[in-house]
Amino acid sequence: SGSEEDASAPRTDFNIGWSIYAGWMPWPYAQQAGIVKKWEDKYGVKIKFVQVNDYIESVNQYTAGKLDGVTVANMDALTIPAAGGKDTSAIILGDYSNGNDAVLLKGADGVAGIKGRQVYLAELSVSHYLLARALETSGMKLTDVKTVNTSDADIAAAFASPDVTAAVAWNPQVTTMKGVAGTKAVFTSADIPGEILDLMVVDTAVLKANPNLGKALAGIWYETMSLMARQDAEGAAARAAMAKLAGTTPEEFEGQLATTFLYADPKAALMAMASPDLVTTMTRVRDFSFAQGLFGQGARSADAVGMEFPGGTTLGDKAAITLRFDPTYMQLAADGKL
Amino acid sequence: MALLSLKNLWVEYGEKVVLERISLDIAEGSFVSIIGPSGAGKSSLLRVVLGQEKPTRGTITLDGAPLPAECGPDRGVVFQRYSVFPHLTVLGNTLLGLEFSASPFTARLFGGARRAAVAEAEAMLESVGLADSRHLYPAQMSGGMQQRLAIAQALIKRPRILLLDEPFGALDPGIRKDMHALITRLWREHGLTIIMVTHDIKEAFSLGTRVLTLDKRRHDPHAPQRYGAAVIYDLELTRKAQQVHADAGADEQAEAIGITIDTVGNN
Amino acid sequence: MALLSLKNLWVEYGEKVVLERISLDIAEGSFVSIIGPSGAGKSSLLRVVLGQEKPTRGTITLDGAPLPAECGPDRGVVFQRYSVFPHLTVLGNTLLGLEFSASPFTARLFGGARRAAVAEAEAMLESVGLADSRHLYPAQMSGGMQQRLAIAQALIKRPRILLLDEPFGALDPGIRKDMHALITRLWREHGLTIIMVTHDIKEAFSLGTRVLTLDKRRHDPHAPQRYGAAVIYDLELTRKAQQVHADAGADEQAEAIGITIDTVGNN
Amino acid sequence: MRWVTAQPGRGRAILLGALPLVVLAFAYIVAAAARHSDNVADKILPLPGAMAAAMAALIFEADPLSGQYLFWADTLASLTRLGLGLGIATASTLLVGLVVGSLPPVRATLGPLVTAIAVIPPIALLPILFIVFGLGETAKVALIVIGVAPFMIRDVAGHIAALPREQVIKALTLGANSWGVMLRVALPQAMPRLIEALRLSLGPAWVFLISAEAIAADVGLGYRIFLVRRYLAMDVILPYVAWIAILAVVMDFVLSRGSRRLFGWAHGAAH
Amino acid sequence: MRWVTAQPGRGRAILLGALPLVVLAFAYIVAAAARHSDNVADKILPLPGAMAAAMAALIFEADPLSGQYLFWADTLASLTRLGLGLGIATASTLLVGLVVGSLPPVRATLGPLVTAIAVIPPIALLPILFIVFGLGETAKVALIVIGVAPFMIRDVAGHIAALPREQVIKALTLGANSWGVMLRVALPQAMPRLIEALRLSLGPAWVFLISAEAIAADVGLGYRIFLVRRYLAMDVILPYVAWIAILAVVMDFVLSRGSRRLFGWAHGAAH
Ligand SMILES: Nc1ncnc2c1ncn2[C@@H]1O[C@H](COP(=O)(O)OP(=O)(O)OP(=O)(O)O)[C@@H](O)[C@H]1O
Ligand SMILES: Nc1ncnc2c1ncn2[C@@H]1O[C@H](COP(=O)(O)OP(=O)(O)OP(=O)(O)O)[C@@H](O)[C@H]1O
Ligand SMILES: [Mg+2]
Ligand SMILES: [Mg+2]
Repeated sequence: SGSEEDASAPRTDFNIGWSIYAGWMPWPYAQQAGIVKKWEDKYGVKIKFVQVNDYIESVNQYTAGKLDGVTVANMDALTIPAAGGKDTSAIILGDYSNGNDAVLLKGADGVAGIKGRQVYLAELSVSHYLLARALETSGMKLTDVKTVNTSDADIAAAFASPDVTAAVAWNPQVTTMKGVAGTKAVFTSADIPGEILDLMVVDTAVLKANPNLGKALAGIWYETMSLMARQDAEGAAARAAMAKLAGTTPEEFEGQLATTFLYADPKAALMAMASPDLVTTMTRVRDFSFAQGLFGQGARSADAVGMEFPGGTTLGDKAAITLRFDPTYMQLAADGKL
Repeated sequence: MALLSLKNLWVEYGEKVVLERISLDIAEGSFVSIIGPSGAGKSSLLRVVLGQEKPTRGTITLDGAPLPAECGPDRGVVFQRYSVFPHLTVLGNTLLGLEFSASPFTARLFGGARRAAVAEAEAMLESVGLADSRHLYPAQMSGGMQQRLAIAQALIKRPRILLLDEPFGALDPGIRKDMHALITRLWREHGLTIIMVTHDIKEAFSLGTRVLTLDKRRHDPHAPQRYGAAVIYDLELTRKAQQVHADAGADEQAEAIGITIDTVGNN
Repeated sequence: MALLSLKNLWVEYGEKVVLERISLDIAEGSFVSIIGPSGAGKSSLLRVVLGQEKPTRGTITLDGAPLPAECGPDRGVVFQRYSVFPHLTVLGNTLLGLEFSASPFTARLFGGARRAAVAEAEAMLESVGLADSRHLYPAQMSGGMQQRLAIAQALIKRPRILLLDEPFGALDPGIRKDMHALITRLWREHGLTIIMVTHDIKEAFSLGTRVLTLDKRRHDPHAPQRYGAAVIYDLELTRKAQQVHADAGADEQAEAIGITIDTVGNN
Repeated sequence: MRWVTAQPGRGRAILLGALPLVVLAFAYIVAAAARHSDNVADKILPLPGAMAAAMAALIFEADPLSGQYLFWADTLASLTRLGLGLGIATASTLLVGLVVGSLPPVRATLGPLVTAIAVIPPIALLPILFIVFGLGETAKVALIVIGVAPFMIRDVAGHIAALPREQVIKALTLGANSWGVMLRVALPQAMPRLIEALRLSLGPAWVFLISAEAIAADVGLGYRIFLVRRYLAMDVILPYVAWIAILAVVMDFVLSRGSRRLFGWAHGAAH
Repeated sequence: MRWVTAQPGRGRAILLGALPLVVLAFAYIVAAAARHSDNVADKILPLPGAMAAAMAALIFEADPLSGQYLFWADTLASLTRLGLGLGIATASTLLVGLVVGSLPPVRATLGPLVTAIAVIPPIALLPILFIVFGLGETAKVALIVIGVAPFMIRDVAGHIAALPREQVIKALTLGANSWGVMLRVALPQAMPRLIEALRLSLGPAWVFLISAEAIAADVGLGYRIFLVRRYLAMDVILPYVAWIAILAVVMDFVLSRGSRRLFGWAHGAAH
């Protein structure tokens, strides 16, 4: 990988990690469909997309410096690399979860039914955040339920067990879990649109030394987006290929896309990133994270990690900014300058 | 009728013929000594009679009925390499036989029954000279002590047929004499039938009522494995059991009847 | 000066005193036979001289210098329970000593050197009567064959000091006589120093130039472990090596000098 | 002294044994210091001070939510699961291993099954395990049992089957029936090997425990490790792993001592 | 015939061995049928037909994207990793186990380290492992090696250390130096045990392989199992697990046969 060497030196070979999620499947598809090759040639870089089956591990690997960039949710970008002192830039706002994450209950119709139950979920993940938001909207607190940490790989199987009556998960697992008799999604990310964001983040130092990496990534992403968004045979073929890569059927994958709000148009993504709503969302996320101890033992306040937004707005410790929402490359795409 | 009867017995290991055409009738109450050169197949013969191995050909009958394939308490054994149980003390090894037969389910004895068995075992250990060592484990004993333990272990069961494979090989002359007296006494008191392999011709003649010599009849120098050993001498001794201790002259007796043991090519 | 010199040696296992106050000088080229009752400590004495075990007290010097704690090719051994290497064939077991010394790095021989060694090993096997069995593994051999293999394995190295623990116990008289001749020849030809434990008094006297008897001097009936064995007879035989085969009468000789071995309480 | 016969004394052995561990610890500190000089907030190789601080909170401060001292609660939960799992595995090894090892017809019947179970990776079958055992404590204990018992059974049964045939024959001539041979000959001689197998299984048992706790749990050493892995809190993970190693080494030591105590005959140098 | 001495013939042994596996398969079909009569769409226990259909696609149809036959690509990738991992583990066991087992001073020095490594659950260290070895093949192979080698080393070293002391003494009197004892006495007698240890390690090796593939891979049997686990596609998982079991049983059989072939002296019944 070479990322262990000086990050601020220019180079041409990069590793980008990805894991299976509806909103991230365009990346491996672009690789297979030759889109990556095209942009690599254009900007004189080599980008290897590395699949990491375990999502958390992909982010850890990025934090450890083994990957130059990774696909990640906003909350995890904050709590893993950024809180770990790794200066990280979010250069592409890919989508927000619009129902892909859900609180599932057996034998209950509303969030109120969750009180007192054992809730199986990947603790400290966006699922935990979603649960907190669900409880909050119904006037409950996290202490009103008992959480059981469950690995995301096993949660579908766990939910099939009659023991388990409440769970929080994301797609594709949610689709599978809804198949269990008597299950209802009582709260989904569609109830809090724009709060669970899926990003492409890269190491800030690497990006600074190699702006071509950012350009190539943006080029790849939006070319793939436009292909994917097409409602014709070619678009369908692309989506079917992604389904295959994700190990599922085109029908199920379409279902997952329906609950994913893809920012296929760079202008829309730019608007979302520049909107003050993002600051509000990130404030919520970091307060939740801090309350859960995700900033580590050393953090004394929610301000421990500094964030920067388009236009110079900051949140938290200005001296220790480690998460930057950087619109430069989406702007180039929007301007057609790639 | 013979107690034990072997008919045209062959023992082979792969290509190698070890015993060929062994036919023997052994009468109840007899004390059969087997001598023969090293590697002749003496131990193999005992293993077959014991039921540990199956002969390649031939039959063995016990009391006229085919010998049960597995061995049981009717046959006792002292193996050539005195194998006692490493996890039991001297006393434990000696008690084992009593415990097995007394209680098929727990295979242990308790209370008075145990005390009686311990007394019996200690008496036996006393007569093999191991009374002082009753709490040692086999690994803490000398070779001769292990051999005596193996003898005590087998004798305490007083089996109908007792198979002994060089039982006194590792013993000094003094203890060996005691063991001779012990085995003769038990043999006479309980009417045992004993088959003993030994290398001591004097011992063979002084203890036995019959002496068998195993050796090869034929030898093919180019294929030494081709022919097995057979019984080449079978001497019924006319002496009575009571005279057993008159062992002086046994050596001369052997020489007189012309036993010389061929040592070539018996492996 | 004595080749081997033991000074006030004690061997104890925990509480139990096995050997006490053993002081001995063994001259180069002598053939020392050790006899004594079972459990007296004969094997223990050999183990100490071999360097396998440390004495509890006392010193051993070899050529005047303290005996090196570990054993090496200067001392050869045949253990009481003939232990040969189970993973090597008869030939492999016999070759091993030649291979070790010839090539310290690969511990193997190749080409002409190997052929010469094989020839030497086969000659040795011939003289112990195992030539036909050269490709057998120990588990496929009889007790006596394993014992002969152990002898061949030790003899081929012609060590300065050879320690033999009942080396001929499992052999029939014929082969035993051959072995006696073999060992006497090698002893004379190579000027070996031999210490041999045996239970055969005749053998002790006919082969040895000196006979030691190990036994307890004192015995405490309430604490049998309290006293160890010591050298109670030490007979320098005046016979010359050349007369060794005149073994007739050795028995009478022993009896004449009044050796009777105490068998009580030596365990 | 020759290397093959040199027997270092007790004190020296302890010293020698500690050496590589000390070297390892030192190497770690050097590496960690190097990383921290590059990035003070490095999470991958925390400095000892950071680990001490992180652990102090878990060891000495009650968790505000549950009121528990997390470190101790984790340890207790994990040890309970491990103890139960290993206990059941040991008991079933004794039973099945004894029967399979001593009775050839049973060996022929169950041997292939045991082999098949031993080689099937239980984590691959988790969904079925969930259905059968649920997601509670049973499932975690069951995963340990399924993970280590087949291995132990094969090892112990193999050892029993390899006992010299003379011993069985001897016991039969002493009046034993098959049951007697198992009880008085095979079982006692299998005991030291059972303990040996248990010692060798400690590593795998911890692996399965941690995997089980990673899958679904709310307390336990493995739970904590996998939970804090989400934010790469190596300052908690490393001390936890070290603690697991210490616990396992202590168990190993106790088992090895216990075996020497109880089955001295199997350990004394025979001659 | 007594049970302890009964030796079922070859044909009968195969029959007996197949019996429990057949019973198990039958029990599965009954359970699956019962679940399907409740819920035709049940995913947990698929019927044989569904499994055959799912597998046929993976076995016989090339993946349109990569042009690979996924089942075979997975098998090849996993077997390569397993082979490499077990190969390295075996080689290092031979080396370290031999040295640790035969040289007491080395045993005193490295024994505690090996024990410590053996009992540390490598799963807990996965993040570190992937950081040290990267996301490539190295990390997966390394996990297998770290997972099974310490166990194998302990087993083989223990076996060597327990060889009768007489053998070492005997070799020294035959002129061996320490190296000679290791090479000609310890090594050949360790070989059958090494194979035995390797056989016992097959199960754990698959566990580690699958765990590693679950985390970072894009091809492999474990990867596929974890990939489709998200959709609870037991119709793929179960045949994959069965396939792993078959592969492992075949390896086990080959090893056991090989050992009998090469080291007959260690298997023949001694008397
Ligand atoms: N490890 C041990 N622990 C306790 N006692 C032992 C140990 N090893 C040997 N002994 C005792 O030492 C004594 C001497 O044993 P040794 O083997 O030297 O006898 P020996 O003279 O060779 O007898 P034999 O003629 O029967 O071979 C025996 O009484 C034995 O019980
Ligand atoms: N498993 C085996 N494979 C091949 N040959 C064997 C096997 N077991 C024994 N033999 C051979 O059988 C022959 C007879 O062995 P046995 O042990 O019966 O001899 P023995 O008469 O008792 O000799 P000894 O007096 O030396 O004890 C020997 O030549 C031996 O090599
Ligand atoms: Mg014999
Ligand atoms: Mg002795």
